[in-house]
Amino acid sequence: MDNAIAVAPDTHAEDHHHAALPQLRHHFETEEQQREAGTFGMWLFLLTEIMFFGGMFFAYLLYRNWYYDAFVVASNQLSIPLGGTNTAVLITSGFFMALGVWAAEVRKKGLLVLFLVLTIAFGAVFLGIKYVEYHEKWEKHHVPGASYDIKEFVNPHAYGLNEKPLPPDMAQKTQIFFSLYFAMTGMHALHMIIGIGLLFWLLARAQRGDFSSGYVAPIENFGLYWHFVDIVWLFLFPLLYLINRHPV
Amino acid sequence: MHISPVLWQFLMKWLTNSALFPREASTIAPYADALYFFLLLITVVGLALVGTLVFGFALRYRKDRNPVATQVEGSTLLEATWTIIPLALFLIVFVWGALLYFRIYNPPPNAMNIYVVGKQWMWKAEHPGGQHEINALHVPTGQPIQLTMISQDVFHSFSIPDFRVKREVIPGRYSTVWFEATTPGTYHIFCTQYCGTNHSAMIGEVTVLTPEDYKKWTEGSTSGMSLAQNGERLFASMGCNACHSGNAAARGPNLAGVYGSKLRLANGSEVLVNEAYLRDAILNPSQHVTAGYAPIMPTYQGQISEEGLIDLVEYLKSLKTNYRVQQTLTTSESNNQAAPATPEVVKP
Amino acid sequence: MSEHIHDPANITNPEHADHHIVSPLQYTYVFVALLVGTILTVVAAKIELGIFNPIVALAIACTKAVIVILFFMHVYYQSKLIKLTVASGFLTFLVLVTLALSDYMSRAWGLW
Amino acid sequence: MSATSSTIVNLPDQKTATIPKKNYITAEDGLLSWLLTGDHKRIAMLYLISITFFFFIGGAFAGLIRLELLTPQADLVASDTYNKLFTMHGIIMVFLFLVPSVPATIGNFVIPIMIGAKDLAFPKVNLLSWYLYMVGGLFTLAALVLGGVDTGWTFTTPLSTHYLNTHVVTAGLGVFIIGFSSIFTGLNFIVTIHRMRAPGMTWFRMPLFVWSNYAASIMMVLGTPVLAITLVLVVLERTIHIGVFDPTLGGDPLLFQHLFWFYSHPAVYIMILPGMGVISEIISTFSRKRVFGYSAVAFSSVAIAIFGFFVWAHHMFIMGISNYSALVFSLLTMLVAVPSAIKIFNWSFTMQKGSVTFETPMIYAFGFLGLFTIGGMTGVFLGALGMDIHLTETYFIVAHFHFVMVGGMLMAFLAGVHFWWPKMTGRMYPESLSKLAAVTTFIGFNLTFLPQFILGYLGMPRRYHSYPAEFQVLNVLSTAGATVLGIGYMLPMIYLAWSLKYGAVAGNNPWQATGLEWQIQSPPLTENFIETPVIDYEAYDYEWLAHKTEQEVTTVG
Ligand code: HEA
Ligand code: HEA
Ligand code: HEC
Ligand code: CUA
Ligand SMILES: [Cu+2]
Repeated sequence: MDNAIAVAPDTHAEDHHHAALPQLRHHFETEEQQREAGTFGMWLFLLTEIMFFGGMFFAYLLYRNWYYDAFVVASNQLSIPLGGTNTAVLITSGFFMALGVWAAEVRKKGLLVLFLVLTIAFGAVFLGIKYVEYHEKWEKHHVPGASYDIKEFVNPHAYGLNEKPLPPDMAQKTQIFFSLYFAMTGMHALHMIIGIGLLFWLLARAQRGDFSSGYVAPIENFGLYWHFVDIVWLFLFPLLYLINRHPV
Repeated sequence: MHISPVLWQFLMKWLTNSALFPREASTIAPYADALYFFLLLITVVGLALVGTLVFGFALRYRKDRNPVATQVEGSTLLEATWTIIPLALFLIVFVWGALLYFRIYNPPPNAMNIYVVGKQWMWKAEHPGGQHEINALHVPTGQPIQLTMISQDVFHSFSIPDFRVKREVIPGRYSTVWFEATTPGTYHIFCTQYCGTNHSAMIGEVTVLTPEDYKKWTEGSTSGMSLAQNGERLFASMGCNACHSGNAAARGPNLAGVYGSKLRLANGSEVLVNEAYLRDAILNPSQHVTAGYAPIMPTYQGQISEEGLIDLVEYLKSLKTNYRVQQTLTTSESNNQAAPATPEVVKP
Repeated sequence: MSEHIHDPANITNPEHADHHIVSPLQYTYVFVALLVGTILTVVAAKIELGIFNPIVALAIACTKAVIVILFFMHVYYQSKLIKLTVASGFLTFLVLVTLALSDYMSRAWGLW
Repeated sequence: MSATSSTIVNLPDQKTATIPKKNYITAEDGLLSWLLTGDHKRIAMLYLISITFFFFIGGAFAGLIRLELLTPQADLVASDTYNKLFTMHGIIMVFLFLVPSVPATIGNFVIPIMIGAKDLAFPKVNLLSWYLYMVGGLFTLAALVLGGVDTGWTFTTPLSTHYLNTHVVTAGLGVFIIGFSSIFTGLNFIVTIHRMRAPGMTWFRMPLFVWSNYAASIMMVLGTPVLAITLVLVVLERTIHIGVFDPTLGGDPLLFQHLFWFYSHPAVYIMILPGMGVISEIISTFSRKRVFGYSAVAFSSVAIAIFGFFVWAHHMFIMGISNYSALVFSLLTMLVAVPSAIKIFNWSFTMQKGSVTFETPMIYAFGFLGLFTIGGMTGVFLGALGMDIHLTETYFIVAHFHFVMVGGMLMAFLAGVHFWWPKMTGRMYPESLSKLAAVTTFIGFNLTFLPQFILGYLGMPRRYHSYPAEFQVLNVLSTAGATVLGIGYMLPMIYLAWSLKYGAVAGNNPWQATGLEWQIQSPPLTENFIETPVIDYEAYDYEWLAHKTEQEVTTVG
């Protein structure tokens, strides 16, 4: 009943790989196959991320249309200089990541390490600025929850804000804006933190020279993740910071 | 043959108590049942068909009789058949179901309105004449009844199986359902949306009365104040009349006759004023500012109970002229007493 | 397909694409474009455009996202499979948005 | 060699037969070698053990539910205990049992082999997915031990966010984590099916089991994250009161419903599709015939996966969505029901002109066909708007989903476990005992859940701890049925465990099936194949098999 593919012969079944590279996993036939599988897998993972953030983007869309006035005023509490800088910082970080991928592809170890460090640095700056923003919200009682305070929005002129006063019922709804703001940017920041953690690991491996011999999949796939996180921010910035910013 | 007494009891109980179908006690019920029987029919036919095919083929072509299988690739004609026939049947079901849905959820214009407030874990019914009931509802036969329902806390769902009607009772927003009872008797009210610990105790009874009995019941159980009258008192005591006095100089619009009218809003859109709109106008005034007015009306969110809102809404609905408003204004300004009960206030 | 050439990497497969290296110069173009986009979006927000404000903002954001996806993320050089995958994610998101919004928009009493 | 005329079972001579010394089970020893394994077959076994464990916990809760409902009064447990019972029953059965049941166990085991791969594309991710499952399961158990949750498996807001003080956060996080386990399984399958097919294994040569798991995987990858973010928002709402779903703060509780069902409707197809794949394999094998309308069955899986994303609001018909969108969703629901009907008829016609035998997996498959037809058709009742008003939130729904999930998927799962048991373990289960179990389950099942349709139409609401006395008789029937059903499920547990040691040695291909997995030794080697197989035949090509067997006979001679 036995045939060629059925039962193990006594000889060792494994040594038919012709001089496989060390990073080639046993169940792939070629490195090409492994690389493409990795990229595809990463993209599928990013699909789930799209839907993950998608849920929040939908909530945002809904409430922005329902409570537009509240969203305008609350959005105007965010700082464009900080948000804009952060956008630039994140784009820069992404740029260095892209260069990192290139450096790995052309097998330049030194450049790769440099670019990874820069990616981390700009990522950290982003988080730093984010922290400053969060802190300010905290001081102003703009963090949703028990300490949330709407008095500024009901009575902006008394607080030196150049905004239309909101009727109290609408002012209440600013809390929804800030809920979404914290949920969305918080999730984004969480992704950044995880990303930076992974970057340190990649950095260590890069220094060891793991990625300077043509094996670039981890760098490439991490790059995809990092760019995806950038893209989320590219939407968050105009949606959260730039509602109705023109003088009325 | 000897049957154990327990089993016997059970059998008797079932035969006498448990029908296979609930009673048809509303005008909707026969319509719902008709669709149900149609669906049952296609299910039974479909199941019989599948059963015949499966067992027919399995027995006819069992290995004993047909030791060697003949390979068949498939058949586009057959595929088309069993795509199109079920699809057609399902589409019929869809259209039929949709017609039934609109029949159940579109009340006739002459329906009598009763308010229902759901909260963990009881139903409160408020009749326009001021009768309050808890976990009970009295309705006459032969009269379409519309229920305007709202929840004070979580989702509930108001269901009367014998009438085949049911609707979710939602926090923060009115939902409606209507029925016309046909047979006097008592029927179950269930809360069918899971609402916490005592969900299964949130039940009650509808009592369907003949119109004469219903009249007797309304008279016998009135509390003396109609909803509109309660609303009038609230209107004065909450100071609504300070702005909605009906004077030309008043800061708020004249509310007489506003119910049922079309309002033009400051943002240019036009809305029909119904119960839901009135309620929302009191809780979230700034979200629909009437054209020509400043958004100065304060919100009453958290200050009025759902029952209070119902009273106010009923009052505003009954408000045909401004005469009463101005009267309450003077009384409430001179002494903070309740407005005198006026029995002639319109009952719908 | 009855010929069985040994094709483990699916080279003859439409799902396959060669590994393409994007040059640093190209990355720099993208980088500059993104920075310009950021400035544009801030500027656009400060101009009164009525309902076009959010539309312009979204259009710029989408353009930026597409550039990032195509070049930073190499999708431009990838196989059809990857392109389809990326598209399907955004499509599903659109399904969520359109069908759910259709409910909100058609509620009779609506807040819309 | 040739078996008796009414069976195809073809076992090697038991006196000389042995289990191959070298196989994935004996490859390495020690607990650690299992806990750190990357072998898809071993991970499948880990899953099999863990989901069985959770199934029996969920089943024990079902038993308690049925016991409580024996009498109309609230006597056995207090009402909040009852609520916790059905909540934990629902959560465990759906997320910890049914969603991973076929894909993570059987799928994990056979998909790579079926397409001629040595493993899934990402073995480590596969292992991670099991660990996530276990961690999520532990969270759920923790919620249980700490005092339970009583939100219902649907986590309905604002009840879950503001009105309960049970362990919603713990359970929510548990489900969140399990969600990622399922995402990773789906992701792994998709990549594997796209990238790891052996030479010659074209899309239309793949067994239908692979197609249906592929379709289910798409839904896992695209749907589950929406559930994840929804649960995150619920948890945030509970802990820091952010108010996205809170009507008193201006949030919309229906938004929660939209997001929840955006996942949970596709989830019901995640639950049924892999089971449908099992049925395709089994009906073909025991009819000795290629599945009728192969491509129709394959494409109907994909159609279900796509259209499954368009119908979620049929769970919200009376919840206050707009009438117009109710119309749209009802129409789409009718459309999505059609591909299932297509499959049922194709399976029936597969037996036409076949050579049908009645081994246990086939008996379960017959059960599936009948019960799923009933369950599916009652789904159509619920999809019809006006009918749904009366039926929603009653026992009719309970009966509907048990018919599709238990009568459909659980039957398919058991069918699959029996079918691949010889491949997984190298040994046969006892045939007559298992037939008995299959019949017992079928009878018990109908006794349990048929009365519930009547109850539902009579109006008995679901999630009711006590009920009006006139519903008692039907409830007693249902409880009696559940006892029979319980026995029906205990039996396989016992004899399958027994067969591990005492079952007959199965040989490579006891069913004489055509799938690649049957052409290798059982239990398989760690690497599955000695050399990469080259596929030159369609799935379910019994002539190829006959030819191959002949050749072997001549060569071995
Ligand atoms: C495995 C799980 C599974 C599957 C496959 C299905 C399949 C279907 N379900 Fe079900 N459903 C659930 C699990 C499932 N469901 C669960 C868990 C709930 C409750 C959730 C909760 O509230 O807790 C639910 C609830 C539910 C509702 C919501 C009810 C309500 O809350 O008011 C609806 C409404 O449309 C529905 C419809 C359908 C339909 C139309 C199908 C279709 O896909 C069925 C298609 C199949 C067929 C149609 C059968 C085959 C047809 C034939 C053989 C043709 C017969 C021949 C002729 C007609 C000629 N289901
Ligand atoms: C895969 C999914 C799955 C499975 C397999 C089952 C299996 C069973 N379910 Fe369940 N069920 C759900 C999914 C499932 N259920 C869901 C999602 C809900 C909704 C929850 C909610 O409303 O939130 C639900 C709700 C639900 C209810 C409604 C509760 C209510 O609304 O008040 C009932 C009532 O009869 C019930 C019964 C059963 C029974 C008798 C079984 C049987 O098939 C189980 C048989 C198995 C055993 C019995 C275990 C084996 C035997 C033992 C461990 C020995 C001990 C046995 C006894 C003491 C009898 N289930
Ligand atoms: C401070 C003044 C003020 C008070 C007090 C006030 N309102 Fe108003 N109300 C207004 C103004 C101004 C408008 C029109 C602008 C708007 O719609 O917000 C209005 C609008 C309304 C409307 C919408 C109908 C329409 O014609 O625009 C209703 C209904 C209403 N008020 C009811 C009430 C009730 C009931 C109370 C008391 C519980 C109340 N108001 C208290 C000022 C007031
Ligand atoms: Cu109220 Cu259930
Ligand atoms: Cu559904």
